[in-house]
Amino acid sequence: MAPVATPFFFYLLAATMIIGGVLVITRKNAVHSALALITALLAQAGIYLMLYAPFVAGVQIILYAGGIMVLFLFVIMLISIERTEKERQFNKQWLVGIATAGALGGLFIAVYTKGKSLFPEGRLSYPESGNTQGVADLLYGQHTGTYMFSFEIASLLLLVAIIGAVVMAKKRI
Amino acid sequence: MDAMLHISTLHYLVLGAALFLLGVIGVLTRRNIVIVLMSIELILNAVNLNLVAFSRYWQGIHGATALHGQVFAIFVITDAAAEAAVGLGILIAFFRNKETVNVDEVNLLKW
Amino acid sequence: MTDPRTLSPLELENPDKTYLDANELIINMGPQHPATHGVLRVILRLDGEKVLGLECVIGYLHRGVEKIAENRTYTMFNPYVDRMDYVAAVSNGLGYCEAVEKLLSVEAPPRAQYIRVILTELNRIASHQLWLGTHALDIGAITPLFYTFRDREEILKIFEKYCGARLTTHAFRIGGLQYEAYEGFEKDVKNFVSFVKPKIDEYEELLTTNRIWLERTKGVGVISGKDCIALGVTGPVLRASGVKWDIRKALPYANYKNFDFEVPIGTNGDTYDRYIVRMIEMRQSLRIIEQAVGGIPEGPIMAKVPKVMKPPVGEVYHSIEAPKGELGYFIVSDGSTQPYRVRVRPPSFVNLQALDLMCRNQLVADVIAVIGTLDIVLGEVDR
Amino acid sequence: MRVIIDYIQSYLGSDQTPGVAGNWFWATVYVLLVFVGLSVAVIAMNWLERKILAHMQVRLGPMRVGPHGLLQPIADALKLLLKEDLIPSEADKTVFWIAPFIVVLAAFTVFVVVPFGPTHAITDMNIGILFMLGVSSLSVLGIVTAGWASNSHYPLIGALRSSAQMVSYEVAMGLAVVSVILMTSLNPTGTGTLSMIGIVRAQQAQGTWFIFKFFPLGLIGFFIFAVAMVAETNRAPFDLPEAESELTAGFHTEYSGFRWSLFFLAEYSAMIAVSSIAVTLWLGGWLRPFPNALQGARWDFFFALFPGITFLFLGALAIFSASRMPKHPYFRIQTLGLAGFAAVLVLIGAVLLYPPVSRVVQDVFWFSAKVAAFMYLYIWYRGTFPRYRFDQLMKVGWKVLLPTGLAVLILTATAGFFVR
Repeated sequence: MAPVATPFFFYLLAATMIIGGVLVITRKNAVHSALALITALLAQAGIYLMLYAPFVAGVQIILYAGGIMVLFLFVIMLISIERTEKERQFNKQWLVGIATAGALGGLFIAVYTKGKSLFPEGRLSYPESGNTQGVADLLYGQHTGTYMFSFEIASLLLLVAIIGAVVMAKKRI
Repeated sequence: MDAMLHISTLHYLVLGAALFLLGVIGVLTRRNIVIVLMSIELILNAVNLNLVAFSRYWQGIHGATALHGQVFAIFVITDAAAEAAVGLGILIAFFRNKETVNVDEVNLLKW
Repeated sequence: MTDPRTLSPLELENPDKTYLDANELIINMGPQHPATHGVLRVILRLDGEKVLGLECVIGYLHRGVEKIAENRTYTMFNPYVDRMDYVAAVSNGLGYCEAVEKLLSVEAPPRAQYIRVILTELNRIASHQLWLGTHALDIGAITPLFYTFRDREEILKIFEKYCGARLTTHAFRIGGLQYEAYEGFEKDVKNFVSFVKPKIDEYEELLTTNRIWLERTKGVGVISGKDCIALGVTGPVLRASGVKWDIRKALPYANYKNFDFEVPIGTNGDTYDRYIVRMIEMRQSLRIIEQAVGGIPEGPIMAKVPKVMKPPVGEVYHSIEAPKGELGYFIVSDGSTQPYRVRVRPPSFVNLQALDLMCRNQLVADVIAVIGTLDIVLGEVDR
Repeated sequence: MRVIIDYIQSYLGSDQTPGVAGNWFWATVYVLLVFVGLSVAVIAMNWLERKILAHMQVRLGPMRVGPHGLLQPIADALKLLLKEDLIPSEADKTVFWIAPFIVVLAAFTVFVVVPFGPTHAITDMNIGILFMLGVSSLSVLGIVTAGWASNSHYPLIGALRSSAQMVSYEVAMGLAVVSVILMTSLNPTGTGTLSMIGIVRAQQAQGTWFIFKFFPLGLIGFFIFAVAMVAETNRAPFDLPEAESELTAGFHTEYSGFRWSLFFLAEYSAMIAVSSIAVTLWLGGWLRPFPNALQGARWDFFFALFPGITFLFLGALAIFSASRMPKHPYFRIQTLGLAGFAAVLVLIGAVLLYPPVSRVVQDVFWFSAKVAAFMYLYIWYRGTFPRYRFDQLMKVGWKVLLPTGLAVLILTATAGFFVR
């Protein structure tokens, strides 16, 4: 990819993500929020592609945008939203929340201005190739598979989540 | 201007921090549980973004096989799927009993 | 089985809550809906896709046929009955004519009886073909519809040649027939019988062993024979539930006792059995037609009936086995030229009452299948 | 000017797709070609579906607009564009407005990685098949939001059905795809690939289409995919989200005019997209039949004749039909039109017979021919099968396809382990 395009796409995708994020937390209607979140997630998949993480991007699209968000939409449709739209949208301690978030933001700014020198401005020589096989090696490789055990644990976590969700959502078991 | 045009790891980190903050604001201020859950997804995604950006940074230092950040991002996505499933399950159970989706009306430990 | 009459299918105090799962969803199916066979409106109470209860709203096609009868002479009313079950107009005419004949104590001559039986059985096949096509269409198989319409056309051609009309035939008159069978009538009917036999096999090839068809129809809309009798359900629906009740055999009318045919019955009372029963009925009708067309006697086609009909004071109930079930006419005469009261017992109307019972705890898609399998014609339900 | 021409020419003779080679000009040309080709394919498919279905059902289908109804799709498109675009008053207007575009975007974006030939793809992605599955799964979002935004019961039920259906069948679909990806790792090089072009090349290297690999495992995997893809595209017998006899039109009940036609367009391009996946993964993509058994210049020449001959045959068919048109003056324009159409077909056939052209077009032709076979299957299913009920659909997805898919995956892995 031509280097000129990189900043353009970065700022485009970043702006999409930020706008999407703002819409998520401000919309009254949960479906609108979900759609904004989907846009943000897709933009993030684009950012992953820019970071040469194509596999994560693919997983992001399939799992997040295609799976989790469909689940969200499904649940939003199951429950009534007409009434919640007319209600107060923010809780009583919203001021405290904003203040906390502001404090956290201040912390971030402090950290990033102080620690800026740790990141040498991306002047390193990054390998520009697909690395799906590298990820697979780390996950399942015979000798390099550092995360094989964690992967199995993750599958167990998913199983527990499935059972938990069924128990929670089913009216009569 | 050069710093703006040359996208470095820091740019991604700042973007991640901004998303994280948006998520935190959403979690702390919204009443609707669905939107709170979505804000949690935003937070997780901000973390993921950082992880992948760090992974890229490490590839520059340690070579093309330093992909631990990406693997972690995949784990986080798995976790997000589990969290969404259970969270929405709880939400449905809650809604069935209380006919509301507002967090501040969850004021009973048992019903 | 709880008594269907004590359960209210719908509790409409909480109308229109769109919460699935948490609460119920109320859906108005029809009156404008592709699968309600006309203008039937069904109010469904759903839990997700499960049907908790339903209520039929009818009357969108009400024309007051029974009231019209009170202001028409017996002869004048004859064409009106064709408009009730317009799919099986000949059967309607037969029932009415025989009822009035009973009132007048006349009997149609044998030749007329034979031609009547042939036309009625042809009409039964036509009605069942139309049922099969639309029923398959409701379940999602779009092709049988065109095959059945193609073959039904041949029957309509025979009707057209015989009396000039295709749908609302007005083929019979009180006391016999208006028209002599046209030249080549017997040949046409024989040709049709040999033409349609392989076609019925063709329909069965498409559906009878089709896995999806079996899954969609077996165990769907089950109704027991006892419930059928309690609700007054008749016709193929009753027979599919294992009750051997066919008025052609039980209370023979016309000259059905001269013919040899079997009454098919089912065992499970589900949609598949009703399908099989109707398919066999079509074959049995062909058998009756084959026997009848070979033995049409010579003779007059009209009994001696007065020009101005004044039946003696009294009342009569006459019922026939229409394609859809027991079609009954209750006629009260006050001795004048017009009936004092005509009451029709339409099979579709009575069978429709079983819909709620058959659909409880099934899915929305099954409601469509059950409406199809009941084989209702809204013209007859609303009259 | 010189620079631009050089830039354009620099790609010619490359053995990479324009996206990989980074050539913007050709990438744009390919995007336009794919877009136009897809639109033509959808229009042709519309006509063919009506005609084939009609002939299956002993009727004629469209006959009035143009000879043998050839112009019917265009007339319909015009009608839909000129129709009033209704938005229900209680609908969520923004979402109602966006939903069809989500579906269309998802259906069209997929074609970025579809390999019509070794170099005839817009781009070749490292994660090609993952990208295809992911993006095609996005269309469910459009359907769900369309159903919800209509603010009406039937669309809502249709949307709920479709979301459950598509998410469930994606699982089985994914398992079948993974078994193919395992097969690609049996290359001499020993590394598997997710790239669409890489998968076809793997079939070339291993000398067999993956449908015949580890017989019958490949066949079963293909079968699972073939069932799941019908469910994914909401076509009969899995057309529950738009079951017309139950939900009038399902999720697009409230849509009309242009927006409805977008759903239509998306449905057909999604059909082509999933068929392309099936063709690429199991049926050797652009490879001609028997690329290994029947090698040599003579066989190459023989198979290169097929595209031209197909078009000549279609042209001959059109000429035959034109000769059978009624001779009445009323039909003169239609006869002339059909003859003109035949002439165009014959001309295309003749051009395709010219060796340099036929060499280039071959790959695309074989790919399209295989996809066309799937399109015919879709129509055939629609003419034959009744519709599944929702619980049965779920049963098929979770209790039949998923366990079978898992078994195929495990057996493929085992077989691959021993072969390696």
